[in-house]
Amino acid sequence: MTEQLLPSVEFVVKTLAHTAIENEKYFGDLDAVVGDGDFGYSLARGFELVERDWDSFDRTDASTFLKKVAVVITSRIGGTSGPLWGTAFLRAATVAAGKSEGDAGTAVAMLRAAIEGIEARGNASLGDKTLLDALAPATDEIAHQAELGSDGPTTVRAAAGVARESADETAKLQAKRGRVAYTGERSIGSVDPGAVGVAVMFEALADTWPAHFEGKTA
Amino acid sequence: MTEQLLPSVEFVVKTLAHTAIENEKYFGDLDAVVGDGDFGYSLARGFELVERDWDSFDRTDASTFLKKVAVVITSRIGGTSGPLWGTAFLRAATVAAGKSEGDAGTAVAMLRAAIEGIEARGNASLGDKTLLDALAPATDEIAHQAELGSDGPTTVRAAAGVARESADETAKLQAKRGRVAYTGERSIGSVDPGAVGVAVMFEALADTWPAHFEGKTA
Amino acid sequence: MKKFVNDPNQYVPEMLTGVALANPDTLRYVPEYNLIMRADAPDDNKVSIIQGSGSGHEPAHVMSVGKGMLDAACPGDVFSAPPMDYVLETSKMLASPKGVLHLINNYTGDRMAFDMGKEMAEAEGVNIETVLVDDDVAVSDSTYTVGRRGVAGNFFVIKVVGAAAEQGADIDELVRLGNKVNSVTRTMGMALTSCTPPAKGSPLFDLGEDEMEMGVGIHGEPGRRREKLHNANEIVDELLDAVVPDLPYKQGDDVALMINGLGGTPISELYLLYGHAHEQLEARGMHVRRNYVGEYCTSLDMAGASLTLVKLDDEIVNGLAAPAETAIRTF
Amino acid sequence: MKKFVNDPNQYVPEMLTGVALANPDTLRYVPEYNLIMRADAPDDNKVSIIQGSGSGHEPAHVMSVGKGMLDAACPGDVFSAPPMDYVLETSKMLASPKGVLHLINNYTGDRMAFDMGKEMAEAEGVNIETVLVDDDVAVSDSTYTVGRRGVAGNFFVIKVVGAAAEQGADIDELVRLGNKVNSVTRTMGMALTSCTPPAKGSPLFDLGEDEMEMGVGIHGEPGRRREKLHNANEIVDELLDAVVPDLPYKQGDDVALMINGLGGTPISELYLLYGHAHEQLEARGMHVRRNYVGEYCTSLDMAGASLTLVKLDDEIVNGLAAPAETAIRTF
Ligand SMILES: Nc1ncnc2c1ncn2[C@@H]1O[C@H](COP(=O)(O)OP(=O)(O)O)[C@@H](O)[C@H]1O
Ligand SMILES: Nc1ncnc2c1ncn2[C@@H]1O[C@H](COP(=O)(O)OP(=O)(O)O)[C@@H](O)[C@H]1O
Ligand SMILES: [Mg+2]
Ligand SMILES: [Mg+2]
Ligand SMILES: [Mg+2]
Ligand SMILES: [Mg+2]
Repeated sequence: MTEQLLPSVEFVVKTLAHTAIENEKYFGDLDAVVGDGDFGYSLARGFELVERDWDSFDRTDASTFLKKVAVVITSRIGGTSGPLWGTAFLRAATVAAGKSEGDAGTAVAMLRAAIEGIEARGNASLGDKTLLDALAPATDEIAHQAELGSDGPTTVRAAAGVARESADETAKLQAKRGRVAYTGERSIGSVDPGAVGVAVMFEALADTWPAHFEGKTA
Repeated sequence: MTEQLLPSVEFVVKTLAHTAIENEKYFGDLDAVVGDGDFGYSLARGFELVERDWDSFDRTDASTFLKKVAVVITSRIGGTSGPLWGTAFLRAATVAAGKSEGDAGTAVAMLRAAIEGIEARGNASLGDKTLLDALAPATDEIAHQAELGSDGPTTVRAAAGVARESADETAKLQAKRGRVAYTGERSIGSVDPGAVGVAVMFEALADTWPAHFEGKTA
Repeated sequence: MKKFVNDPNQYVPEMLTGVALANPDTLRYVPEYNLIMRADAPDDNKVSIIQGSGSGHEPAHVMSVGKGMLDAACPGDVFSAPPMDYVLETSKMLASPKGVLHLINNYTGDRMAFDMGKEMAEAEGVNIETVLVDDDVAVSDSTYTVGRRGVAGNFFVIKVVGAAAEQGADIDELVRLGNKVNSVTRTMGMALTSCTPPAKGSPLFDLGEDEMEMGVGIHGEPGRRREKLHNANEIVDELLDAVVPDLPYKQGDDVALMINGLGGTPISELYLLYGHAHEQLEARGMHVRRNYVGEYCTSLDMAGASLTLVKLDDEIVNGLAAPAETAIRTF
Repeated sequence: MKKFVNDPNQYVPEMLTGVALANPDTLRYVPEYNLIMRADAPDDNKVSIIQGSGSGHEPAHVMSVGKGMLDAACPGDVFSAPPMDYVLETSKMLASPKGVLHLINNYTGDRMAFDMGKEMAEAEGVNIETVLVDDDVAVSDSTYTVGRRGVAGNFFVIKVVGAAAEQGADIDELVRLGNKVNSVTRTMGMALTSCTPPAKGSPLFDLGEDEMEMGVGIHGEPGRRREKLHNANEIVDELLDAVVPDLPYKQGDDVALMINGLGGTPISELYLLYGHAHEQLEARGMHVRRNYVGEYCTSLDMAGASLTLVKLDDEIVNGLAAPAETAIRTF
């Protein structure tokens, strides 16, 4: 199940970018329920730049590539999402440093680093009703599937399922971080836009993964 | 058919005041169709003052009384209506000067003077889509009924009928005076608020006249 | 009705109370006549400048009282010309040996109230002259109407005449100046939404979600025509196409450009409009020497804007650049 | 959407273009970073004062650039903190030997962008200090949130710090002053309607015809609670009851009182609110020594208002009374 790391990373980033741009309105509407409505806009504008500069990114290795993506996102996305997502990509890049191949374990290590980055930057923990509440359980599921020896498509599909379930579950939580936390109890009852964003992105990966890596996976 | 002039004049003014106050919203809505919506408000505020100061008006004779009413209206009603209605009352007062009794002929003379006052103050003529287009034909009808020898209630009812018909007819006219004239052809299709106001007032007089002068009319 | 209001009948007095309380040292408030006047007026060495008109256009005209601007304003109720009595009493209280100037926005009601008030004040010995403001190109001047309406361009007449009065100009000179500024000033406005007079409690007219009203009056009167909603640049172009050829403003002209908000439009949008209008005028060979972006003459809470041009010469520029104070202060 | 807009993505740049064209002599515009800066900045003898925050709050903060106010503003998109890059580049361009002061409204996004930008600019040798503004009493300061939000009270911090910077104060002195003004400033706002971000094209939330939102945030975030619509005086009383006991402001205090419009509320209504607020404060034994009525920090086209109190001493009054210039001029 070991693969070239750069093409996989490129594929993932491209899918995330595409998904962010396609779902601008949906993500924005989610943020408008109790937030300020700009989550879709911020993400779309940032990933548009990623798409625009796509060909110019240094592709020496996966780590360099991810760092370039992180810089575009951190520098040019405003709102809370720019620093958070940029930090996540940067931390993932650090884990990828020196690696030219990777497997599910590599993915889990990169995602865990991203999660720690978000926790540190946002001063947030699991259960605070943020994107972490989808990203962390989905990452755990990848680790679990790896233990079971599942193939790529199965792993990603399982992670997407968990991400979606967890994102839906955020509706029960009271927000403790971010703009929505100001509203206190009134945040209960609606899902966290960041968590749903993560779920939608995992689902997009699950939908396209088999086609892309056809024949390449174990 | 000759009567004491002061009580009749008092009755008419009281009825107009009551009608203006009761119809504030209706008159305002009419003015909002193509105008600025304040006709009902202006008239109601002015006639409220007339009601408030009612007992204090000098009642030496009908003319003095009407002059006092004119001063309240001219001084304290804003918009176009203050000067127009005030002038009308003032001119009627002039005709009533020196008279303690009056008949339908007196009423016609007073109304014609009021009409001339409005024409002069507003630089308006019949057909310009103003209150004149109800007031002038109604006045002519009073003269006509007087020629026929009709009694008071019959005369007022006939005048009210003509006023209403004429007010309805203003919908066909293009406004040539007042704020509504700015809209040009777009004024066609809706009635003139001033003309409807006159009709509603004549109808109120027709409804109350018999009760008030029961037994006193020929 | 989504408005801050207590008793709609007290809307204007309560607003004036606020203006007076916010300016205790410089303004005097006379509730009987809705009168806001400079505390130091009348001044024997200065013509007193007075304006009336209906309320609902704030900061016009009651918040334009101050040094180098109006000496007094006696507004009527919302969208109603002041009663004659207000004009009379205000003229008497502001009487100066140098005279009193009535700056009148050209509406039937305003003209009647000021005509009657002037006649009666003159009978009591007050010397009064009149300048009419009628800058609105949306209305064609016909023999039928009282003529063009006075709208946001009013600001420029007040500012230039106010500056000259402050410097001691005689009343005839002020009449000349006022007429001159008015003669080179043109405005056209448009509405994205209607407005809601407090006493009515509902919008004056209905505009569809995809409609706008071109040439709207500042009392919510319908304008030239109702159109499909256009984007900001197209709207500016349409306003310019109505205003520029009217005087006409020509290549090489120095102009002042005003983008005036009608009450419900945020200043960010006004600056967006300004940017395009400025660029278009420069592209047509005019030079925007002074600019004004904000609310000068509103129509309650109407979303919309008007565009005003003034053809400048040194005399007008000096008047516009002179210092002034008003009842509304940012600092 | 009833707004003046072309391409929603170009809303902020087009507005900034308008601001720049309206102030050709005094401001410089750097489109890459949404940067509006004083044309004469940086000044070697003056600390440079910078603010970021999202757009949609105009005149805050980009129209507060000018002598005695901000030296630069680098706003993000509508309601979004600026990207870190803007903060970094603005800090570098405004670098002065006397230092750069970041005036940050206390929101997660703003703080992250400024924290990261500060770190990176410091690495390039820029000396930066920070003052946080968090005047909103609607939000209770808990361990969970980033703390109170910065809203209209921001103006007072800018004004006092800006005046001191103009007089050559050192950066430590500015930090002290800024923190001091912030510590005596409290605000609470409420909305009559929602607002419509251009990129969203529809209102951020729904408010019934008979409802209002107490303690609303300036990004359309819901507030403390939704209530039945009250009349103007009752609303003022409710705002005062939230603001006054918070510091608390006490009998005998000299205060500045601001009634800030949220964008869609006409100035006539703001003065109506002001009148009652002024009277109530005086009735509670406070003395309103300075007043501010108008738009200072808006939420796009939201109808609503906020009430701010500042406890005054001579140092603060001097800063507030000092002359200043901004990008928005009435004359
Ligand atoms: N402090 C935080 N730590 C981690 N995630 C956060 C934090 N604050 C917000 N988020 C996430 O970011 C999302 C909102 O992003 P965005 O709309 O860009 O932020 P803003 O509140 O500045 O408008 C939330 O749905 C949540 O998932
Ligand atoms: N110049 C005029 N001459 C005669 N009547 C007029 C004139 N202008 C307006 N009116 C009458 O006054 C009515 C409107 O009154 P009002 O609403 O008080 O005036 P405004 O247009 O100042 O708001 C019209 O319906 C019309 O009947
Ligand atoms: Mg958001
Ligand atoms: Mg009317
Ligand atoms: Mg009117
Ligand atoms: Mg945001």
